[in-house]
Amino acid sequence: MLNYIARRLINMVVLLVVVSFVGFFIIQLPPGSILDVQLQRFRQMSGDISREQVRALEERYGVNDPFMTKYWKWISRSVQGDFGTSFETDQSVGDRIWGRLGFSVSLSTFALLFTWLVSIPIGVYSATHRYTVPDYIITFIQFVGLAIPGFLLALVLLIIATRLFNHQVGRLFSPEFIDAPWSFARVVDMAKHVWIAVLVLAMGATAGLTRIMRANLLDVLNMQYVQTARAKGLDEVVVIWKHAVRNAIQPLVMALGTLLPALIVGETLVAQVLSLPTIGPMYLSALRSQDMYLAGTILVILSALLLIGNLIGDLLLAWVDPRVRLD
Amino acid sequence: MTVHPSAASIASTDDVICVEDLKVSFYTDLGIVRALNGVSFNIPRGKVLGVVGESGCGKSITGLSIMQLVHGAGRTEGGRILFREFADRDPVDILTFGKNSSEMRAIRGNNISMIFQEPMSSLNPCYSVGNQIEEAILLHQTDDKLEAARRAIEILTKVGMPNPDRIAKSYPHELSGGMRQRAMIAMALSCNPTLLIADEPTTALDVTTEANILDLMRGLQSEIGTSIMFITHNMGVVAQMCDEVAVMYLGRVVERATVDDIFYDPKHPYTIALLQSIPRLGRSKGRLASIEGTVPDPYSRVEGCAFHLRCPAKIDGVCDVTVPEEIVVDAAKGHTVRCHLYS
Amino acid sequence: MTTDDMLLEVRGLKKHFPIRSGLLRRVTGTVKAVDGINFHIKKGETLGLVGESGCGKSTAGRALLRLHEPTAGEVIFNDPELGKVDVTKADRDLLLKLRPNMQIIFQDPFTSLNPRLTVGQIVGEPLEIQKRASGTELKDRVAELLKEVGIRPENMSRYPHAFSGGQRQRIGIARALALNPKLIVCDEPVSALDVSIQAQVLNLLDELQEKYGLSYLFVGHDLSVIEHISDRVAVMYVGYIVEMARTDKLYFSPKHPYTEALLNAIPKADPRLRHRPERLQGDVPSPANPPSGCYFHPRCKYAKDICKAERPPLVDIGDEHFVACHFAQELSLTGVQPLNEIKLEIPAHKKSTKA
Amino acid sequence: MATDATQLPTSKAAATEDVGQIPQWQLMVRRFRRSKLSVSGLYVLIVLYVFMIFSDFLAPYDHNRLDSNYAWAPPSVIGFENGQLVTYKLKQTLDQVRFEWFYEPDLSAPLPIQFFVQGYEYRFLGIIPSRLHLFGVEEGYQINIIGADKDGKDVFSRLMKGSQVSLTLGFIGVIVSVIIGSIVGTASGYFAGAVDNFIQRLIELLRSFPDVPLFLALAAALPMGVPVEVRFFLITLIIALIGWTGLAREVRGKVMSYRASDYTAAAVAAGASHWHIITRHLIPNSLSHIIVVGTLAIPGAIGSETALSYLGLGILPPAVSWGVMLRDAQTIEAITSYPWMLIPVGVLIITVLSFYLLGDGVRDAVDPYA
Repeated sequence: MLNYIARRLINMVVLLVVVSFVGFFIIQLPPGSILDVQLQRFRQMSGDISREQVRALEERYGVNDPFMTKYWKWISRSVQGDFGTSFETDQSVGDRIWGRLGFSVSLSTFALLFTWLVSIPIGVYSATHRYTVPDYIITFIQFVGLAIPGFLLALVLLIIATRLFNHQVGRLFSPEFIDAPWSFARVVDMAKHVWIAVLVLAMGATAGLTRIMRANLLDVLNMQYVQTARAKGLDEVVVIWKHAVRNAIQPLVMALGTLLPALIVGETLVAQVLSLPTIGPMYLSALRSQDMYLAGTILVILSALLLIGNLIGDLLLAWVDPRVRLD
Repeated sequence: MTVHPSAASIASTDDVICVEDLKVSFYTDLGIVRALNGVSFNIPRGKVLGVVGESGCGKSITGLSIMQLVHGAGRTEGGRILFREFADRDPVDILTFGKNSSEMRAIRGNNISMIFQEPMSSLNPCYSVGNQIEEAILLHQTDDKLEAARRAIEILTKVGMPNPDRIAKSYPHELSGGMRQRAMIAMALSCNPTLLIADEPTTALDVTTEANILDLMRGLQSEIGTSIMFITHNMGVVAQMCDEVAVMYLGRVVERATVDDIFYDPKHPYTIALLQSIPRLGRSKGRLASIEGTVPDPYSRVEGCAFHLRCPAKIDGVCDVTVPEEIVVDAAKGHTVRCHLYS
Repeated sequence: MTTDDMLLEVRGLKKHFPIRSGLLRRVTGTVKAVDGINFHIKKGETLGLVGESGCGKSTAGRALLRLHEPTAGEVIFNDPELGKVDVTKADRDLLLKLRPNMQIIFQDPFTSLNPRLTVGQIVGEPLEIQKRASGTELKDRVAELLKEVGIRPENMSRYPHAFSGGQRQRIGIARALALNPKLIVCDEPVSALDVSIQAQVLNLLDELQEKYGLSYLFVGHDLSVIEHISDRVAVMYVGYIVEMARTDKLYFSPKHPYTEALLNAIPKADPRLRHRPERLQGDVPSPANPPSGCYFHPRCKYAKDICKAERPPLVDIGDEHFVACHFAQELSLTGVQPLNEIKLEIPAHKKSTKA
Repeated sequence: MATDATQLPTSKAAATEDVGQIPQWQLMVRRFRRSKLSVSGLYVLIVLYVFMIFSDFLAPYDHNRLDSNYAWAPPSVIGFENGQLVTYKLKQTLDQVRFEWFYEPDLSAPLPIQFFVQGYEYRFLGIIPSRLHLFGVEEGYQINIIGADKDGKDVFSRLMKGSQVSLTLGFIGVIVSVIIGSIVGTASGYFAGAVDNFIQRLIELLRSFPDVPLFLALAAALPMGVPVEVRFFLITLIIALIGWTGLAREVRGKVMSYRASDYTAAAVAAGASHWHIITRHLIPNSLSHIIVVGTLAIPGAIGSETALSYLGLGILPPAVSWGVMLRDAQTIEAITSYPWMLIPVGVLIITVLSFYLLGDGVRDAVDPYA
């Protein structure tokens, strides 16, 4: 077991190095840089900039360095926890990212909880009532859920919330709480705002997982040990929830690892619509303005999350299913 | 078709189970499969009844019907299954209980239990062996968890597990096929059932393991006095294990007799052909007598005697028209046969 | 050209599978599925290879056809044209020439036929591969082959899903016959079939052997079937042959304790022969981690100290009876009792009622 | 001689047709037909694609034709007067308070709808030049059957033009990724060993990137200011590049199981070449699975294109796709005041839904026990 984790961790580090390299390469691909935007702004403000000033800026941002040097500067500093300075705002990349990432992770965790709480019972119901009208309805709703773009649902919910309940949603906090220190009232305020985002984020994943749960449970229900459990005289409810669901849930556990990072980045569009201060919109704007250190860092962090998520998924699976031996 | 209760199926107080004219069909996408077309037989108290037949003859469905475990597409369309727990009690018709009714659940695992063919897949991989045995004990016998754990270890010892405490804590995948089948037997016998239905319990095992499991079942059977319905396709196993035999072909019992009569005085052409076609150990080489043709496909309906398509003694105009009735050949020994040759 | 009546000689055949584990996925062990076996098959003869699951009997059958690449050993095949050739060392071209003479039939009739091809395509495939026939010639040959195994040629355009297990097994046999082989490896060909169908297929194999002078390596676990079909039988235990002899010798006077235990374990199809001899305890050891010395010693009631220390070689104790046991000459073991012949006849109906 | 095992009648009520003669794919078609929802999904898709093929003919105007007189014009009112279909000229008034245009059809000024009119020039199927359009009204006026946007562009014409991108880009992207995935997966599963190891490492690396961010990064790296066709091609490539890994893994698994099958062993025993085994046994058997995975991947790919275009990283104006059109529908004001701007969203949802239903049906038909 420890052996397995050690092997996976080494593998992860190697992958992260390669990912950071490839990711950085992709991100610095577009011609031009944030410097051009910067210079534009300077020119508008102070009319003219001297050649020396430009050179100083270039020096500072390392714009004219060869690719390997740029990469090395960035990665060596990143390892020490210094992700460099964002071109756009002159703020430390680290500071900007951590705050938003925190929101993203908590938002996605809520969404994940919601997904599980909803998709497992519905999947179970759907599988145990196969070919009945409710099953068909659930199936249809699932497909509609998959087909509706998240941002649209966000908009519709936004309208419903504003028009029907006269309730200002969108954003994460009411204006009076934005800079307030954490308190119970602030948490309540956040919950009031965040439910739409959680709902929208969870929708697609819920539809998908319900489908998976249904299919798996149908498989498991054909297994001999389910018949054994019935032959013992157990109530059908116990047969399903204790003996069948426990086995059918494994792919969901495995999906857990990939789902969290998927949700974190999946909210990009939704966050745009709801103006949430999460990592997605930030990544997008960094890409647009070719803020390569910021974008690169986010990409690598998200990859790390994905890899960690996969590892957690595998470990959970080993815990849920005694057959999975990790050696 | 009229139903004649045969001599053997008259519900005697000595029978634990008396199945009468049981009919089960499966409604599938490809058509209706009439799995059981009026199955009648009885299982005497404290005896081992072998149910033999080739695949598709309905032997497993019969076992599952007694447990009311036939799934989804299968429907019971007639007949009775009378179960008499004790000789001095009135029989109950199992088919009048709902599949998931409390009455049925009180019988399952407690009065009638079942073991299956695949020891590899009949235990839940997520729970320890001990846990799965205790589950049945807690359900039917006691509420005391410690007592249940104690009894589970006791029964594991009884089925010849070398290290019962350790086995109780291990998971199914850590055990070999033979060990798992022992664990299944332990689970099935944990509540001292009146009847044990064993659906090909040794088919998936190697010969040496099979021999051990058969010895174990025979030993426990004479010790506890449980009646066994032993479903198998292996005539050798029948000869070694059973007291009485019911031979099935296409959803009907075609011959019912004591094990000696089945092997030494078989009546139905199918039984005879079956015995002739098996290579027997220690018999001189030579051509095996084989039954021509194959079992008709399950979606079709055969007129008359189901075996007439392959029967060397078929009577034209009779066998392909009328379904033979159950004929008593020897009332004393309860030997019956469904064949026009004996009418 | 050789006039030798030896068809196949297998010497020291091994097939090991690596086990990888640890931090760097290094090979930390091997599963010795087949661990150095020797046997031969004469022309027109059937050698039965019997053993419990996991003993390596199927792997051996496939390794000698190079369906699994053998780890070591020689497989000398006496080809009618090329003479004696070591199959394990044959290059692509030579192998292509050797293959038609060595064919295989499989256990599972449901997975051994490609569901997307018609019966005609399946049976004709070997002929196509070897470029032996095409067009109408191919069709005629396929029809002939199907007739040979008892399938009507009209079924050529049908797909496997339309056939029962026994019929599919016949189709598999027709495919193996297509190239006029000398040797057919029968990998448990009847163990998935119902008893009545099993007899049909065994009879078919007998007839074909007689007609074409085929040799069979018949792999199986059912000792009754093996006894019926084989001239000689080899018993395998954990990757190794422990006893090999003429069928009647092996069954009536076995010399290896494992053979004895196997024979005793078979449930006899005769209720008057009910007895409970001493049974073999314990499980078959894993070929990844076999015991020391003679692999059978932990379960053997006759085992002595030497059995723990030394693995006995397979030696000829006379009359082509090979045994791998330190005490082969000393032990007196019980085999099969000659069976009470039960006279059974299907009662005939009075002819007068027959139309 | 062996007895004829097939001679015996298996059934008195023999089926009128011989099921045994029906190849597997036909049995699959039959199973597919049983699923009503999936079949209706297929029909909807056929209609959508037929509309796409004739989109230029059906669209009355060029998708970028501006007309400030029709800014935010609602769907035209259609009437029936003097034996012909008519619409009406619009009375445009400005709401001085909210500064919004208001339109009212002038019922006294009917505009006959003309059929098979000459309009802007296009190339049918990209080849045949034509000016023919199904319908239109008198020059100087506009008919907007599903309204107009803020610049007075006809939403219906844009919807039609947009379908040319939205219905093909994701589709082609998936086809490319299916081709790459199948080839790589087959090679990986069949040759095993070092080849397999290398491919598996590569896939592992690609899958270590979270797909959406990688997708965005690649899209952002696309050169600006290239012709629409080039951009279309590049985005297709991105979709293919990101999608193939999953398919390659699945195909590899299937190929490995088919390679281990007894019928493959029988072919090897007869001396078959790698090529023979791959083309005769492995690909035909994997094909149905590949089709299923492909069909189920299309809606995702369509969604990806839409999302990219919506974010301004995909298809860029002046070209139009449904994703581009969504940008106009992303505010509460647009949805509440000009609900017809949601019609493209509706069409998108129906398309994606139909693909899901189709894919689900195909999967059930191919593998009825899964």
